[in-house]
Amino acid sequence: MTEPTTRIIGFLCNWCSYAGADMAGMSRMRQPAGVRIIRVPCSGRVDPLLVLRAFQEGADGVLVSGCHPGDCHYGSGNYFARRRLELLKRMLPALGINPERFHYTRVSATEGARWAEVVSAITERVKNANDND
Amino acid sequence: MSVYSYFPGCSLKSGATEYDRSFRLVADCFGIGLDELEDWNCCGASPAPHHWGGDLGILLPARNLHIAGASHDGIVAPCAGCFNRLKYAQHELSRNDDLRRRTGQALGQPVHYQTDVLNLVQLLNREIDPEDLARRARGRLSGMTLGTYYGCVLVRPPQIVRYDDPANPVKMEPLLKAAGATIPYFPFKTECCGSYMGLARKEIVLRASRRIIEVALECGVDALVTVCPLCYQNLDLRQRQINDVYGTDYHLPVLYLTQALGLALGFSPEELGIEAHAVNRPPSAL
Amino acid sequence: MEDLISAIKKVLEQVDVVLGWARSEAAGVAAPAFFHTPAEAEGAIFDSTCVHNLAVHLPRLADKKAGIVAKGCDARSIAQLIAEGIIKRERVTVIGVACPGVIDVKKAWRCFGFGKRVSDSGGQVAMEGKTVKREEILLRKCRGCREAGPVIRDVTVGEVGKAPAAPADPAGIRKRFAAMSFAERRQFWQDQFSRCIRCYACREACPLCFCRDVCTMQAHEPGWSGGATNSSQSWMAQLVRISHMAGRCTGCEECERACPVGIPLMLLLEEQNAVVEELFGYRAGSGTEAKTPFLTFDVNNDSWEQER
Amino acid sequence: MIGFFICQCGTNISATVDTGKVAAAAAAMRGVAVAESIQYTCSDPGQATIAEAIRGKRLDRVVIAACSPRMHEATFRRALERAGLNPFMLEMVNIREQCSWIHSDASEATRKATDLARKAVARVRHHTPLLARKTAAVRRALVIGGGIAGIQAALDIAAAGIPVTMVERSPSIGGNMARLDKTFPTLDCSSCILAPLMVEVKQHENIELLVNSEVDDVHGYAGNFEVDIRRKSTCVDEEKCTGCMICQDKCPARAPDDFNAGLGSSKAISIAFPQAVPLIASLRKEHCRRFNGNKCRLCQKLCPAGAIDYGQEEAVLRRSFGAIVAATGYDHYDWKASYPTYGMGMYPDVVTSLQYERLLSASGPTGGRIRRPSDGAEPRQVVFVSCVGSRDESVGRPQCCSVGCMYTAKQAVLTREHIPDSQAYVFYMDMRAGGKDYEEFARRAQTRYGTLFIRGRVGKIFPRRGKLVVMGTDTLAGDQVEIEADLVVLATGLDASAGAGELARKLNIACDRNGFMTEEHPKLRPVEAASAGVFLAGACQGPKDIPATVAHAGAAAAKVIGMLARGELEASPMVAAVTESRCAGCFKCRGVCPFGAVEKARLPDGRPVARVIGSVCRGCGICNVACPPGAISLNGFTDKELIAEIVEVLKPDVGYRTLDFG
Repeated sequence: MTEPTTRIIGFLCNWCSYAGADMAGMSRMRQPAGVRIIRVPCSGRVDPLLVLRAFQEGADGVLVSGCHPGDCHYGSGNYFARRRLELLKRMLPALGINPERFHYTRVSATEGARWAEVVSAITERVKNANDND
Repeated sequence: MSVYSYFPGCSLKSGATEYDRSFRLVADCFGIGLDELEDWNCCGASPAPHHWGGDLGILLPARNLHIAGASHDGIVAPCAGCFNRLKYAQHELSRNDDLRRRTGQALGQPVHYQTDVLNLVQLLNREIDPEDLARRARGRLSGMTLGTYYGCVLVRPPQIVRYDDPANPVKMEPLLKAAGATIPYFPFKTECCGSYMGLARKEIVLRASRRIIEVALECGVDALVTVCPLCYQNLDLRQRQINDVYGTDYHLPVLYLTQALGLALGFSPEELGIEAHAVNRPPSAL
Repeated sequence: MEDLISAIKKVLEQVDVVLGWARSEAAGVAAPAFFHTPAEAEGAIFDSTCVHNLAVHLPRLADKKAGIVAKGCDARSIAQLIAEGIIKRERVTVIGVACPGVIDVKKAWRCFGFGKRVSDSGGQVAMEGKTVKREEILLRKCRGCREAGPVIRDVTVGEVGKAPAAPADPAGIRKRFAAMSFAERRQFWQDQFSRCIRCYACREACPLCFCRDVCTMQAHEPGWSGGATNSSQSWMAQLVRISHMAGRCTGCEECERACPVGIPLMLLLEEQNAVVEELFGYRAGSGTEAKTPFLTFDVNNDSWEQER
Repeated sequence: MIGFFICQCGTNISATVDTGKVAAAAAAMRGVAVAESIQYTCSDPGQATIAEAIRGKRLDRVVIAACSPRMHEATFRRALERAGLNPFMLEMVNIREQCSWIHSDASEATRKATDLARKAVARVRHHTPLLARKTAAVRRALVIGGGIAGIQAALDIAAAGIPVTMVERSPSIGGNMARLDKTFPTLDCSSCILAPLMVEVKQHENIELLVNSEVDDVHGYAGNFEVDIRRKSTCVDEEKCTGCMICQDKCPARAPDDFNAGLGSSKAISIAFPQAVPLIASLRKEHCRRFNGNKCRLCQKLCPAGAIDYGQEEAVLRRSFGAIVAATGYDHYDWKASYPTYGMGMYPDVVTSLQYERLLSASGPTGGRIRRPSDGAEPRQVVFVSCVGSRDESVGRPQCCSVGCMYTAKQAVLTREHIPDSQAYVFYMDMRAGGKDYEEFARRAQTRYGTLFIRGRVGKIFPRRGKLVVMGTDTLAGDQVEIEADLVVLATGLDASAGAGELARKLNIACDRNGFMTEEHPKLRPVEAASAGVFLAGACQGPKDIPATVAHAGAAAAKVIGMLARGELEASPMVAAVTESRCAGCFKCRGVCPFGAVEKARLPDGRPVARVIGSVCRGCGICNVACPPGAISLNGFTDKELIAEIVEVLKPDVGYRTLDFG
């Protein structure tokens, strides 16, 4: 192996993004192999501490993906998630983590192509994140 | 006392001198200082800049904005077309860095474009207290029904002009009501007058203007009030042509807003230049 | 002092206990005191050594009626506790005091020696002939204080509203930290937390850490951090606490003051508070009705909704 | 003892993932007693292999690496259950959609599959058996709204033997449909098909009808709602009133005629309309002389039944329900403020489509003769303007009302039928005639009834010589057109009915950006609201025509019946649960719960703790994050399980760890 795989933990909500990732698979959309998806019912279930724990365990990047605003299966989970994760993202520099390593996005169940793009784009950004900045 | 840079534009110096005159009279009455912009140039509305293309349509008004600078409380352009060009240039300059740079190059220094651009209605509403106006009105408009005609470029495009409701503008109304006039609902207040088509396709102007006059009369209007010299031209100067072509017998006076207010304030039709209008038969109540 | 004592006595007529300060003869500075009777209240003091945030005791007194002597910063903790429903407004009587700024007692001891009686008048802190300008040994939070008037108070003693005139702290560690790269910061925290002894004084001193016995910092379940005293696990444990303080921390600095090994915890909490204020326009403890942005939002007024 | 089964899915998986290698790796993981690669795990032989292993190796938990759990999780849960295991002791690994189908490098894909397998094995160790909770449900349904949707839903539910309470805020049921003259595309008389159903509601032994009533407050949860119903004071004793109408005839106070959409006038005491159900009078105090300083008691004096009681007071009834159907319908959009160029309501001969229905209706203010409001003359030229407040971004209303095209075509047809020498014009945006027989009907409006359709929006309506000139664009001809009309009919768009938003808040359900109540899933759960036990019927969920409304209401009724038929509710066990010994009683969980599923409880020692109502919780886990001491956790997605996944999926980190964060 010439280059270590960029390992990204993806927390995906069951109803939109996880289904979107499935959709990408059904459409056979090639993606970088470093993403490890953890299914959660809702992005509102994603405790920022899970993200920090993933970094502590050696993840190169973390990606949380939920529903678009207004599409949450539970009505408001993605709104709670956004508030918590927005704060987390802004806190990362103080903790010594390049915020380029953490992304919060939204992908719907029909957006397989978007999911594939998100994975590629974020893998690239994580790969290029420079911790000596 | 507020002082404004005054941009008369070509119309108020030629075909619409009575507009200029009446505006100065009314402004004087309410202590509104007007400082005519030194060395002003074309507002950019004439066809030439548009045919030449390039930045000329922006550069011309931009230079006027630049001259006005921050010297006064804003710049007022009574002609709706001039107002629109100034406002448009300001809008484009504020969002296009490259254009701003090119304009600065043309001017030889960074362009100053942020001055407050006001149209006449805006200025009068800002400076005149309706109660004060009502106190000073001599009752010459009472019993008169005036149709407020706004035309197009005073309120459009709304996202650039940001003044009044584009479908149903109403900002002239409080002033005229305070001056004693009755203002009916006039559905054609923003209908096209035919604009500059008068040069190339006169019949379009006649058709459009005729309909405005027709509906105004239907609404029981004694006179139309406008702030646009071109609208005035199409509605007043061409009324005889309309009568000739359509066999109508219209004699509907068309007044500039400042003329209407001037009448209320006690100036004579002569002082206000109303006698120079094509339909100069004064409205019955005068 | 007479004003304070009489205020406490008056409040004692309606409550079971008043939290305040009395002089600790052993330490030479103020120590928290619970006044149950007017006689006990005679010993009440307030001076610049009254550093403690007594609000920390309120959750445990939730079933009693309590009075509390509060500085401006303490009052914000009380307001936040009420806003969260941890304590009831009607059960607590706040005696707001005019605070001249409190001193870093450790620094005072370093100047004078431990146990010497510290007196404070006219901006001079003195002990047995030695004096030092109060301004020089003020606690960091008192510099550029925004809390001179207690946000919540039923009784007021002294002329509140005047913040100590000291300018904000010269940068020090903050300046150094700001210049660090991400990797350097990680190393910085690893070094800091290698000194952590997992004593949980930070938690015990925090007025808003109400979980106490069931706190996840030290719990085996669900296992956010292990229980070991090593840099990595101690760090994660602290992150748990900091995460739970999001939108709740009023910045009283008690955690950092309590830390026996001097880990600059406020570096993180200040950052978090600033981000919360910038993102959501919210400062914890600003009022008794406020709700933290992480527990509530209005879909119709959420900026995200407008982006849609 | 964990069983690990990896599916080859023919070659779908095995082409990229070396399933044998993954199985071998899994076999070495802690707790794994058996690891097998199977050609098709979901097939009968595949499931049999798994069942056999469960029994033979005494497995207590199972990991299956195959397709997406969204595909077959339910299948395998049932398989586990049949083999005697708790169905929730299963963990699936998605190595098809999220691995083999998206990677081409076999070694990378195999390594990823192994990582995911390790994560699943770690996770399944923390699984606990979960049991679906059952709670008793009240066998009574509440239907809010007495239009055709509410009527249909109530009748269907009542027919299944489940008692229904119908709450209607106006004095009669019937809703908007009762105001319509005829219905498209069949032109059958609206009230003729509706009236029998209204009467049936009134007479049905299983239906309690409460008119002049509104839902005040809703407590409780699916199966056990407690609803406060406010009965407004109408000064008429419903038991005594016989509907003789003497009071209405003699009442001296005029009042607006709501039923006729503001055309004509009514009396302060009146019966809403002749076919009203129930046929009882009601008094509107704001218009009554007696309640406005006068001594008039005429109605009380004249009432032969002695039904008038001026002192009647408002009452609040509390009822228990197992399920609630919202059927609050729609209101026509109030166009006046947004369309100043249409005259802002100053021209009496510009009417709305609903007013025009009343002009067409034999029970309307003109007795079914089309007369224009200004002078009572019979119009010759009638211009219809479509999409007023629909599909119009310029007034901020992009939505389609979905019925305007068809009712306008119908009204044009009826215009010609009423006045044979009349001419109808329709300004339309697009003809949307998607229903059964709709396009044919719209076509007939043009061919047989001579309606002229002009594609374009109307810019202005203005007066000319006693007529109204409708000026618009003909976008097909590319020209401006002017039509002199005697009467202009605006096909106004539809809004959720007034107060729907407030009711939605009480029911804890969401409304969309147009104010309509939101269904749980736009395709698969079209009548379920996001709150368990609450269902939507008809136009409250979005504009609908009558057939769609009736179908929707019937579907809602079927869901209610399905829910209440067994007398108890089974809730998914993947819900939040509180470990009371860890609960600090801060109730942050309660604050964030979108469903009101957390209640306050007290332990015997008086300590307050949170408690989850299992049948209301939907399992989103927002509370789990909000709980500082970690007392509340989501079954199936506990912190422990998720942490285990993170830790394991990132092992071994030798060789690729680049970030050292603590």
